[in-house]
Amino acid sequence: MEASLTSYLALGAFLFCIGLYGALTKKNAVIVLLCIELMLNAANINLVAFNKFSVSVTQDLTGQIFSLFNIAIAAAEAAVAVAILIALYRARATSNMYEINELKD
Amino acid sequence: MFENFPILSVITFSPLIGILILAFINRENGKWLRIVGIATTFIPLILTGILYSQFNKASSASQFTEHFTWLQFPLNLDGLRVESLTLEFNYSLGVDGFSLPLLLLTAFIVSMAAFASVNIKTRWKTFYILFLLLEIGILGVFLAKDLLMFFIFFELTLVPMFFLIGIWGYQNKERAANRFLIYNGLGSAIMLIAFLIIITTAGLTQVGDTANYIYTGSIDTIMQNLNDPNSYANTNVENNPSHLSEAMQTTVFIMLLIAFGIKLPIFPFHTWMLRVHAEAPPAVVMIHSGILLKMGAYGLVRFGVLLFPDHALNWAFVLAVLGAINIIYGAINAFSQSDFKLILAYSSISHMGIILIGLAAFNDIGFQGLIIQLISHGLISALMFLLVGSFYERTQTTAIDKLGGLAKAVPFMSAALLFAGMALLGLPSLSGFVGELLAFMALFEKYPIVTLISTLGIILAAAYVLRGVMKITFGPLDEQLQQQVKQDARLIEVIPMVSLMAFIILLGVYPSIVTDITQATVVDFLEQILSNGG
Amino acid sequence: MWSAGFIVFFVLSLLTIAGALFMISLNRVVHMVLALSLSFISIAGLYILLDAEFLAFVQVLIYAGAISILMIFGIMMTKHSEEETEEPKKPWQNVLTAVGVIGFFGIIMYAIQSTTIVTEKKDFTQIDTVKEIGMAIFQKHVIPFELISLLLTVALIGAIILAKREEE
Amino acid sequence: MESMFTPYAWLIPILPLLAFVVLLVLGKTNKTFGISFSIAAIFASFVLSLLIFWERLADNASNYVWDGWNWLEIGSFQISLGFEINNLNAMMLVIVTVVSLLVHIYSVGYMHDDERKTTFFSYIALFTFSMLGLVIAENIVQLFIFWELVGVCSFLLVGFWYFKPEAKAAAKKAFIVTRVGDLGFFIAILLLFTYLPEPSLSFTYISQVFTTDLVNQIPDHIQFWIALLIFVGAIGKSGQFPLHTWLPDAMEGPTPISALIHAATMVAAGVYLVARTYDVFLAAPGALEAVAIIGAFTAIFAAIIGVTQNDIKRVLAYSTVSQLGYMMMALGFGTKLALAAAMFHLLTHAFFKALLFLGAGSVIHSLHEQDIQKMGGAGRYMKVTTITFAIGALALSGIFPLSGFWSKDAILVEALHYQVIFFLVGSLAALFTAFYMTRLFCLVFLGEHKGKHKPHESPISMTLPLVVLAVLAVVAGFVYTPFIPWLATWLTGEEVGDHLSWTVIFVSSGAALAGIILGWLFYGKKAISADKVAASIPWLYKLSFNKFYIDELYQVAVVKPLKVVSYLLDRFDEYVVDGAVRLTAGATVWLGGVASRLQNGQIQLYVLVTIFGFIIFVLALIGRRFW
Repeated sequence: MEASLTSYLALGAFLFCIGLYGALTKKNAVIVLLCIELMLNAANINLVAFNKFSVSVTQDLTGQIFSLFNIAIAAAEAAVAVAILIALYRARATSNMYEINELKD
Repeated sequence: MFENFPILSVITFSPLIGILILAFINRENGKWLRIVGIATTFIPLILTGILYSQFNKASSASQFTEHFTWLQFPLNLDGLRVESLTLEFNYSLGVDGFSLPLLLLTAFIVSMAAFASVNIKTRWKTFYILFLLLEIGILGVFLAKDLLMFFIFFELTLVPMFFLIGIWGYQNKERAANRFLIYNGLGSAIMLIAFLIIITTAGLTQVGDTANYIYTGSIDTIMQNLNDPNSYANTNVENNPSHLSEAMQTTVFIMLLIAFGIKLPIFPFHTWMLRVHAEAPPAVVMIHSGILLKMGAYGLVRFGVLLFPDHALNWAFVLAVLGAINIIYGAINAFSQSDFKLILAYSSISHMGIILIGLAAFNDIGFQGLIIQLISHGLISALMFLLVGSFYERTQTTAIDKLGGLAKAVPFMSAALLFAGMALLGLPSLSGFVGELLAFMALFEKYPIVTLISTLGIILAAAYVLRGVMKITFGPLDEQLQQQVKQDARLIEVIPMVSLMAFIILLGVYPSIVTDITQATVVDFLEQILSNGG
Repeated sequence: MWSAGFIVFFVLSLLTIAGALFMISLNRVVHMVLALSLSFISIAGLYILLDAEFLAFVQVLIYAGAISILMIFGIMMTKHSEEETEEPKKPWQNVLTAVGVIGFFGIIMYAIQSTTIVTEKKDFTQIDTVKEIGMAIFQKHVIPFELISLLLTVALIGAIILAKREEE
Repeated sequence: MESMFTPYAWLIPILPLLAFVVLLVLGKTNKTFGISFSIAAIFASFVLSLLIFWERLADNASNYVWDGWNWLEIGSFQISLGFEINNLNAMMLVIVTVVSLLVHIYSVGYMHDDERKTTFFSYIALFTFSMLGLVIAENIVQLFIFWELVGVCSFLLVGFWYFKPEAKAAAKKAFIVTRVGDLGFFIAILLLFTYLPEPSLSFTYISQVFTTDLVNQIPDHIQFWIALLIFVGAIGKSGQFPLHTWLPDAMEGPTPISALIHAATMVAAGVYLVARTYDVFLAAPGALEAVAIIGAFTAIFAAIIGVTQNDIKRVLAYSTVSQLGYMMMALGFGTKLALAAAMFHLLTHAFFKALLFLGAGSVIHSLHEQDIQKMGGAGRYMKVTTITFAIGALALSGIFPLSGFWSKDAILVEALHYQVIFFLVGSLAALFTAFYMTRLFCLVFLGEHKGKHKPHESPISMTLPLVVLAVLAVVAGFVYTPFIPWLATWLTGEEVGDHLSWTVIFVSSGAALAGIILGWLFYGKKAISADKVAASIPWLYKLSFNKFYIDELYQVAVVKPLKVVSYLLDRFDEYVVDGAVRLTAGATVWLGGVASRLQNGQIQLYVLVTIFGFIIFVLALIGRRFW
């Protein structure tokens, strides 16, 4: 038995859902960020798996390059997000998601 | 005389003159604000008087019509094999024998109500501007010849009314204003949906023989299309989006019935109107009870009945029963109220039932009864609420248990109240009787049992009116009231009271003054209803 | 019989999921980060399995290395009650989220199952993937690459500004 | 003979209307002028009525109809305002104008000290206008209009002293109870309008339909209902059982009003209405029977109540009810002669009952007292009043040769021809009548003076009408005697044969004399103690004294249930109809609350909602595939 594309996609979906659950329930903003990273990784797995398995004429590596870009953006996002968290923490003295409800008004 | 002169537009928008002048008067200058406010209402009154004198009573068609296209939206519907499709908003005014009496009533009652507005104590400027805006709306409603125009004017009455109740009313004014707006807004929404359905089906017309089509809200076009068996609305072929099926027609008719039934009001949509009657200031209730309720009846006849005559005829029995329920339910409820204003509010419900009775008969006597009842109730309720305002100003209450014996303190006002009461309970020789007589006569042939039940309202009316009026004016006068109530009606109160009384008598003694105007139109209406609805 | 590749895939998948689940369920924040690092490294393993060696290195470097460290810095910069000891205030929200997420998972699985994708297992062992990637980035995808670098720069400057503002 | 004055008959009601307007405009500024003007106006009406009456005396003068003024015209249906003069209403015109004139004059004295006397005069002017309009009305709608107007005038005048709670209650009752009858009349009009072959409601046409074959176009039961419902109107106005309760209470009004409205004219309008539409009744024998039975019952019923009442005006009021019952009974016999007899009794009754009321007013004016138990000995101080009152009482009792004797005789003869039972009831009622009138006379005018006020004779303006009416009460009877039945011939237009019946004369005179003697024994000589007799039949006495508890019955059967229903409906309106509205509103607000709680600013929740939205969306998309 071989690991097929479906296996990878299922793994990606599962990781994504765990990440999603965490992102929606965790109180700590940093953990929420971690969960989002996990979701991005799940997507990356999909991309790489598609790159490996999909039918194409040339042996290009677009899926991997896509993942690379993804990682780069994730890094940028992480940096900005942590910066925002720190700024927010200075302003509100909290990193509790439940207390961050600026959207309310 | 008015061949090239847009008299109807001038009438409708003449209160704008007053609004402009008011805008330049200092807000503290109550005296001048009042003078301008009251004087302005006489412009439409005089103009409608002139209109009346020029009106051709023998014709049933719309007169003094004005028509031009106001807005055009080209619609791009690729699926349809047409060259162009345009949505057209028309500015279209006209007056016929059905709207003229109501127009005269409006101009008259608004002037009288303007007199009653002297006991407004605050924010005169805003008050009179809103008041005049309201008048524009009402005049427009009765003159509009286009569905969308009608709708716009109809809505135009809601907004000023909302503020007039909400700012100058009594204790629970905000609630009343909210209730008013929500109910009427809901009714308007239903009306708008119904209108749009009508416009997008029956409003579709071909321009000449070209492949150009327009959607229009013009009542004449729509009626023509609805009555023409070959029109798009009546052609049931596949892929005809403009087909107005039987089921849809029934739906639209019911929607219109509900929309205007809220305004009229028909049981069980009446509760909003009780609060408005109880909370709004006298001048506003005069207009509300005197005219605005009539807009419901006007719309019901003009759109519900005339556009869908066969459905209206099918529903005649329902209308009659609703009328009977209104009459009896209103009368019995009026009997147990302790606030005089609520007695009058329920009595309005009862009297609106008579309108439905007249309508349900679908014959000329019934229609004439309906119109006379509209006018008559407008006059009587205006007089009643004028008096209520004057009494309230002196006694600070309208609870009948706290009043009594005022005939001694204010004999003129008490006599006027008794007079109004007599008119309300349908005393012959006053206007109230004529409408009742005609409506009952008209319906009796058709639904004798319903009519017989409704006639019980005559006795009940006597009971509740006398209970209310006599508690206020008869009996011993207590010390405290004697201290409070010193001055009988002032001249500015006497003028509108006497004018209203004069018209109530005139209409009662010589009802032909109204039936002359309406005769041709009513005959024409009936012909349309019976020929298209049979 | 299971092939060796599949066994490796299976083990790595288990490790990844275990790491993710640990992150969700652990109490201490630092432990969470460590658990997630396990996931990241396992994913790097998966990449190797998929013949994406370069990506695997990048994954270890950036995720397991940089981002995890960044997060730990983030945790340390903001004060924490260290443990998520207190009960979540809204249990119904957790339940609802679980329901929603499971539903979502179901939908995705349904989509995966019901989609027929023609697959072929390509062999990347003949080519030098690192070279190929470099060629592709600097020839074919040069503009996105430049944009990404710009974005990274902007993000870094922005992060500094955001985090620094207090001192003014 | 060429009619010279008849075309101007419209002036008869218009003159009092003019007086009303003048009084209204003058207000309290010039009292003397206003009052003089109104008396002059009514006098002019009276003269004109007399002239018209005189014109009608000519042989076979045809009915004069003028319907030139369109009140309302809708399609083929039209109602006009006009007038019709025939023998019947020419007679009514004279009765109304003469009584009204005398009451006007009387009121000058009676209301002398009342500060609102101009209002009073304006009301009676308005009433006279309405009553005269009613009499000459050309069609039934017009009659109904004036019918209601007299009702309102009655209401206004009963409640003239509005500050008295009793007057207020009485006025309200008078209006509402008669309105019940009016409703019947109104429905009768609706029936007529619906079932008449042509949409015309003029009396001429109605009479034409009901006397020719056209009547067959109307179903029999409808004919019956039309007649019966017209009669219901008459019941209300004429105070017949069971709608009689308002009339005794209406005595709260000033006494001249009781004489004018509640004795002579308005209450007789019911009788007049039946007479006016007699052709309708003749077509419906069932309704006629009902008229006879109700009339007879009312006659005896009210007479029994009259025996025990203590208020001088209430005794007279019940007497009025009883006498109107007499007239109704006669109408129910269904012959032209009976019609003539009823109208004859109406004529004589108008004079002697007005006389009695005015006499009572004179007594009240001087004694300031209405309870006959507290009166006595007034005869010594008030000669004119006493003598005229005695004449009135004797006329009412039916003593030869006063007018009451002849009119009662005419009715009883018809009763005997019709059914004996009615004759017996009539005679019994006559006995009771004589008895209570004697009781009244004895208690008021004989015996010792009990009050504090020393009685004095009333001023000339009050005694003059008394004298005039007394003369009329004596002589009016001679227009229709068994020997010279001139009135019957004139009214019915048919030659009336000999209808002398000695049985009737003996029995009715016997009954009247027996009543008087009994009354004298009880109250004059005090040979028999009234209390003892009352004590021996306590239930009957109690029933009579409490007016057979009819008022109480209405309270329990009508007023209370109406109040309860009204209260319940009010609750229904508040909690069910408005409750439904509030429920809707509340539900909307609640939903809004729930929705706004979702907007708590937490992005996690928002995303959750998004996910659910996504799931629903996808499910819908998938679902469509299987749909």
